[in-house]
Amino acid sequence: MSEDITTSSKQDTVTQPAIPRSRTDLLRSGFGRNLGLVVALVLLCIVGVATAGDTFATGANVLTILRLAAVIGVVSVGMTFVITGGGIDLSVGAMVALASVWATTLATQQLAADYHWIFMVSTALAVGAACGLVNGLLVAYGKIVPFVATLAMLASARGLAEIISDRKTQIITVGSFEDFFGGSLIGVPVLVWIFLLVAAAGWVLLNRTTFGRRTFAVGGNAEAARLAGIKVQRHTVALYVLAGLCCGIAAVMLMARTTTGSSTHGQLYELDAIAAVVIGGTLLSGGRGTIVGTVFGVLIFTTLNNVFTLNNLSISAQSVAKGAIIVVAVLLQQRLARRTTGT
Amino acid sequence: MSEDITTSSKQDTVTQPAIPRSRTDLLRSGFGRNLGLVVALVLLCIVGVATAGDTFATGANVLTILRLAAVIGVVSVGMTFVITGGGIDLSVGAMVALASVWATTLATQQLAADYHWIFMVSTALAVGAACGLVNGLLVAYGKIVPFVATLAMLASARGLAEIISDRKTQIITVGSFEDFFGGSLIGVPVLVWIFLLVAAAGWVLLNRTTFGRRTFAVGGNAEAARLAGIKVQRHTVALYVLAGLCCGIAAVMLMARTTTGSSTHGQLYELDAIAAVVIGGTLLSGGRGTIVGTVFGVLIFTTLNNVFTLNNLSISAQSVAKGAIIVVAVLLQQRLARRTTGT
Amino acid sequence: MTDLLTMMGIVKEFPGVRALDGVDLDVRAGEVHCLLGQNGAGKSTLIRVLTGAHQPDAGMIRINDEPVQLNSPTAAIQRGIAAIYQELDLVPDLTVAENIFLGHEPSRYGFSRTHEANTKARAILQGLGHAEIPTHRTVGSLPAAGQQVVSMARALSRDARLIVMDEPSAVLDPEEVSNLFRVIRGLTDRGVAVVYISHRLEEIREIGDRVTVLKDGATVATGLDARQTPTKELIQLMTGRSIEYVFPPRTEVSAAAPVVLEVVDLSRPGEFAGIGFEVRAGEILGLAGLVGSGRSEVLETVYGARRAATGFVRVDGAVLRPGRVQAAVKAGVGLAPEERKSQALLLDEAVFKNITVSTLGRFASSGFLNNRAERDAASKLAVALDVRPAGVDQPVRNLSGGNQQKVVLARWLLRDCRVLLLDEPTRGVDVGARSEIYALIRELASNGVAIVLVSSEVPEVLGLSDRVVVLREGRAVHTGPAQEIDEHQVLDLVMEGSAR
Amino acid sequence: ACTSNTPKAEEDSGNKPAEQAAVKNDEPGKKVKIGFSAPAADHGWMGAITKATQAEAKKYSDVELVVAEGTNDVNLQISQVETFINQKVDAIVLLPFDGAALTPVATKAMEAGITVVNVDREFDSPFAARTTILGDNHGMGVSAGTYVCQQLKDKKDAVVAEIAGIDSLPLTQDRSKGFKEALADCGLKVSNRVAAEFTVESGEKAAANLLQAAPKIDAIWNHDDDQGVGVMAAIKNSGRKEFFVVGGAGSANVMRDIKSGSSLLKATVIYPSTQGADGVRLARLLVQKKALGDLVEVEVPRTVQLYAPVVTKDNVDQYLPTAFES
Ligand SMILES: Nc1ncnc2c1ncn2[C@@H]1O[C@H](COP(=O)(O)OP(=O)(O)OP(=O)(O)O)[C@@H](O)[C@H]1O
Ligand SMILES: Nc1ncnc2c1ncn2[C@@H]1O[C@H](COP(=O)(O)OP(=O)(O)OP(=O)(O)O)[C@@H](O)[C@H]1O
Ligand SMILES: [Mg+2]
Ligand SMILES: [Mg+2]
Repeated sequence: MSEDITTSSKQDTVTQPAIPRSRTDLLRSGFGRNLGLVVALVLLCIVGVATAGDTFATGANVLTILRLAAVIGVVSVGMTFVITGGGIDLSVGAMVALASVWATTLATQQLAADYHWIFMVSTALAVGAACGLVNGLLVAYGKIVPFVATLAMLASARGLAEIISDRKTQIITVGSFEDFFGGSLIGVPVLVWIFLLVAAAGWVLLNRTTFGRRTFAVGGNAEAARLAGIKVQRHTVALYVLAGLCCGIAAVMLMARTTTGSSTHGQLYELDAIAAVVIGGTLLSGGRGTIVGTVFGVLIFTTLNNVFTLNNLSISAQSVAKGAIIVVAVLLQQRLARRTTGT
Repeated sequence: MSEDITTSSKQDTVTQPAIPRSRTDLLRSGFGRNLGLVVALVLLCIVGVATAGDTFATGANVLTILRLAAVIGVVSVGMTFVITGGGIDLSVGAMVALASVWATTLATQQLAADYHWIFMVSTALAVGAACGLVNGLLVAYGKIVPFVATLAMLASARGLAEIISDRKTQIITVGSFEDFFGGSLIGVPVLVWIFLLVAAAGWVLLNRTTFGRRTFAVGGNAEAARLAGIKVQRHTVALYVLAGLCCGIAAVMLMARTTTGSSTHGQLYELDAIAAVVIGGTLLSGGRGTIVGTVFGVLIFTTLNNVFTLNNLSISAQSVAKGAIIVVAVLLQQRLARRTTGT
Repeated sequence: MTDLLTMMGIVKEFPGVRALDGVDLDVRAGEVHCLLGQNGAGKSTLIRVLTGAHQPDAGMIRINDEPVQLNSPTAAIQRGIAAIYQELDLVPDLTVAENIFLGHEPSRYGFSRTHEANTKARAILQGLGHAEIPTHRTVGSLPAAGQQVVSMARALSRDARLIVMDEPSAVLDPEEVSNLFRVIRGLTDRGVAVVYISHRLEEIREIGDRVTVLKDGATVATGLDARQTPTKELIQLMTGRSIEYVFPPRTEVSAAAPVVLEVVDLSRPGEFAGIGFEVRAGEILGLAGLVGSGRSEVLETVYGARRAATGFVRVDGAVLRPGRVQAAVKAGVGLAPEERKSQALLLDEAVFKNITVSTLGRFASSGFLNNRAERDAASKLAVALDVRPAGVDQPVRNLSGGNQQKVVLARWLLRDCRVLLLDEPTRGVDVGARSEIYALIRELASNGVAIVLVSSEVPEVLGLSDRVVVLREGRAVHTGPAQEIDEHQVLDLVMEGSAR
Repeated sequence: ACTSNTPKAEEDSGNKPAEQAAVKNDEPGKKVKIGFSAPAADHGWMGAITKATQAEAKKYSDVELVVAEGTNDVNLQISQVETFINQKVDAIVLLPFDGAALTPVATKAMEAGITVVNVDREFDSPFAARTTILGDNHGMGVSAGTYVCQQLKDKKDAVVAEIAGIDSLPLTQDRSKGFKEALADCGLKVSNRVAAEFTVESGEKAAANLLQAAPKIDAIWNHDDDQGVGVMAAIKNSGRKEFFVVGGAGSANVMRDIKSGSSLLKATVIYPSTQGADGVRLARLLVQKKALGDLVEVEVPRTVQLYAPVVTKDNVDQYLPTAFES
């Protein structure tokens, strides 16, 4: 029997496409696919240097960009998982708001002041994860379309945040919290470290673990995944919890940045995050996702804002230009990606 | 040959599921599929009557609900086509704003005052259609994901509207325009008539024409549509133009309602419209769409708002309740639809 | 006879693969021209070039001696070319009639004439011997065979001079196939040319006039006589080696072997009723029956993908929780489903990821994957099943239909199952790979796996299984050893109901 | 008695409602049903408006307040007013998202015999409201500019930055215009201008970028104190100290900062968040046909424009009690 197998391996046509395959590898490995994004970002930086060189190319400005990217970046990493798994989460901004409010109530702050700021952080994470859990249960077991389920969460979570905070901006008085999260490590702000860590962990999780592999399967073909023995529903719940957790982290970061918790935090994060994820190359229909692309997407948007501000452009002109630049960036990416694949 | 036919009709297993089949027809006919929506709306009305009977159940209040539904309803009809065809349009609100601004510039109003208000209307329609055309071209020929292409349009169109209007609210001074669109016909406001007409036309177009059939085909299986000789790209462009046109109409309606054109008009209409469409039962992934469902979706949301206003709930509590009600409505619809299909 | 179609030196490159490397094909009016070739030889690609779905990189196409540019499906349709594609190209949410007339809907001023479409569609379906398919039902709710019929009806709905059929018989049972042949003969009598692709040589013999053989994207023989050319020669041309198309010898299943899978009184209203059988370790049980007899449903119910209305399933003596795939998987049951695209494959994922998706745990330590081990294991199976191209890193979408099927099978061969449920495991697989698959299945059985096999090809069921269960309209009408029954008896059994 | 931000008003809407006229007016009268609609509470000041309004209504046993969901969609807000009309409320206190856009429906309400009190963003027709209560956006800009001028009077090439609120709102345009005019008076100009969205988060973002754009700044005017919390967080983060900040709107937080004197925040320009509350009071008076205390005039005036004073360390104690907790 085994000889049958060996006889058929003589088929040398089989080894033929060795060289092109490595090209495909390159492409799939992320570099080729992200080439357009890299080029877009570099172009943006060139524009930045050309128009506001003295301020743009400073270390402080780079850190500013990174700090700005950090919060929405963490949210976008979570969003990448949900979208790759075939869902969508419109409630991220509302979850950030709710988590920030809950973690800055007088009671929580008192606890944090008496013992440790970890109480505030874990409150935020728990709130985010709990909201994510509800989202996940509604989608996976309630069989409600993700768009609708998370839209409902968007309304509810923000309403709840308003009720809890009584629409007041809650100012953080726990000095140790601000000291830790407002600080720097080797010259790089803690917030940026958190972003890097989350992105790295996200990358490993998505690309190097069974969890990630199953995420692709669930998003690519849920029925096939189910018949392949994957617990699709449970996995879906996990994805939304993950997104909620990321929102909890983002809430902590936002609390550190603004020294407040507020029901107005995180407005329109859903659009920003989805835009970053999609520009990065993750398929909105699921089954294909890239953390690296998402990070680039976030950086492009933040750098864009930074360059605009440095140039003192009017907001309206910024909007118009933003639209045009998005289109150009995507077209660029497509052309380059196509060239890499040779089609 | 005819005998062959009879022999092969032995496959009575195939004819066996006859009962479910007719049920399926019922489902497709729209009623069964919309049963849950009808029930949700009726429940909502019962709550309305129970809690604010004297005002809720008056003709004036029904007209108020319908007038509110009219503008977003027209936008949602256009959105239904785009989503059924496998796309999405985030720029609807921005297109409404741009169309309203362009149609109320001094020059246009002068023209309208000198000749006929039709100039304002056609300007709005033309602007909407033109934006839709750009969207369509970017999606169909530029191969940019609809989400990104229309997000770019969202930014650009609103920016442009701000530039044109110089961020000022433009007041309509053409009396004939206000007279016509502010008026009533057989006791029903012109705006509501427009909504009804657009919805009816949309229904016919989607369900009774080759254009509609092809929309389902393009959204359900673009490759199959292409192989069947359908010009998929051209069709996609047409769908976005249609959505743009609907936004133009909505802009006219909003202009009539507010007697203004403004770059702030139509905020978050994209979310409202998508929510109505999706709650109505149109598949976000394309290939399945229902105008009747969309109309119900719009009515549910507007009635909800009305009932809330009448009942003087706390605003934050309204948000929380809204989320819960959306979830309940969808669950209800699913259970009922499932019962109708027998699965 | 003059040549209706001539294709010369057609070249088509995909990134990294030269799918067609100078193919020649000529088709005469009124003939059935068969295309033969291994999985991945380029048959479907050639067809897609012919129908304008792909643009060739080089080569020339002539129709009636007139050079043509087929740069879109529309162009091909206008020249009278219609096709039944290998991968079903239907729109699931449209009705049967709407699918049949997609792109040329009966209409007036743009308004569709539903009634006319339904009437016409009914006529076409009747001509195909399927008057029973309701024209107003959505295609997505039809079983695979029904969808195939709709696909055929669509090709016939155009007034075509040339109809291409890419493995139309893969999901059809013998009865259906003869029905199809009747239709084809009617077409050729009217002077319509048919290009027919199939991996079943018996069919070529029956319906074909001339044969063109493709190998590795090039024409290796053309104009062969479909009836006279010896099978050995055809296989030699296709594969470059000679293969005995035989089933592996059965190994005796001892009566002492434990019963692994036990199905008791399983039923689902409208699908099947009172199904019961036992499979011992090392035994292959075949389920024979016509398309629509409910075989797939039985397998899916055993697997827990559908919930049984009555009855239960026992694996190694323990009752499985009904309606739970998890429970079945945990007990060591595996299902290779019949519809590879919708039920099995992650089309955009690499081949190796598709193969290992059910076995991920084996390549992971505390959740982290060992990519190398994973790829190696997958590669080994891909080579064993002769998946080509052999690189396991490309997306499954780029593989030919038969090779995709092998990937599905590989997934379940990799998993050490106690019970393996195989639904049409060789659908669209070429003769060469087929015998290797048979050997692998038998080897698994002799390692003690209990196997349930569903196939529409009766010889395959009879040749490979130890025992067969014959289903008719959702009921078991015969159970017994495979040796004691032959193809005719099986056909008689499954069709008995048709007399009534 | 109701212009809460004049020192005078502070007294009576503050802790000691002792004034005679007010007492008289406060006596319960005919029941008044008031509808209230405002834009979405997507920032602190707007949230404070609604809260203050509700709190004020609670003080009166004869007032029933119906509050509609805050919205930035004029279409929905119009419908809310229509619903109030259907409900036959006695008065409507309306803070329109866009004054011009709500004018037709407000006119309709007036024609239906409902007393409309326009708050903050002005209608474009005198027939649309019985009374209009306005903050002074232009005046805010002028006050802020004047204060900056005073502080920088000897520095001719001083760098002045501006962090505006939602740029698409006319009120933002008015504020900026006033600021520019006042600066021009003393030969200064705005060298860097960014816009935020009135929220803490957007303030922080805008300020972070601004601080990069301008390596050296002498003064910053920030339009809104709630977004100012974010602005101050960004400033703290940057470690920069070479400038001073002037706020806007006048939140309690900011006033406490000013009072402490240790902050870069040296002053804020008040934009009262009690306009809605004043609206409720006036609506009640109008429906009950009472006169405004302290005025000889027996009718409530058509327009009440509130003053936009500058609050500094010197006078902060006077304003702190009415400041909004954002
Ligand atoms: N879109 C594509 N991208 C890359 N490679 C492709 C693509 N389509 C087909 N191929 C490759 O082209 C070759 C020919 O495939 P084709 O589908 O024509 O084979 P086939 O003869 O029809 O095989 P089967 O009998 O299995 O259907 C295969 O190697 C396949 O992997
Ligand atoms: N999705 C569905 N909706 C309605 N009826 C269905 C559906 N799937 C299957 N059926 C019905 O179930 C019965 C058996 O289906 P099916 O054709 O899958 O059986 P099978 O014996 O496995 O045939 P095949 O070999 O083609 O898979 C048929 O009567 C069919 O009409
Ligand atoms: Mg093929
Ligand atoms: Mg089957």
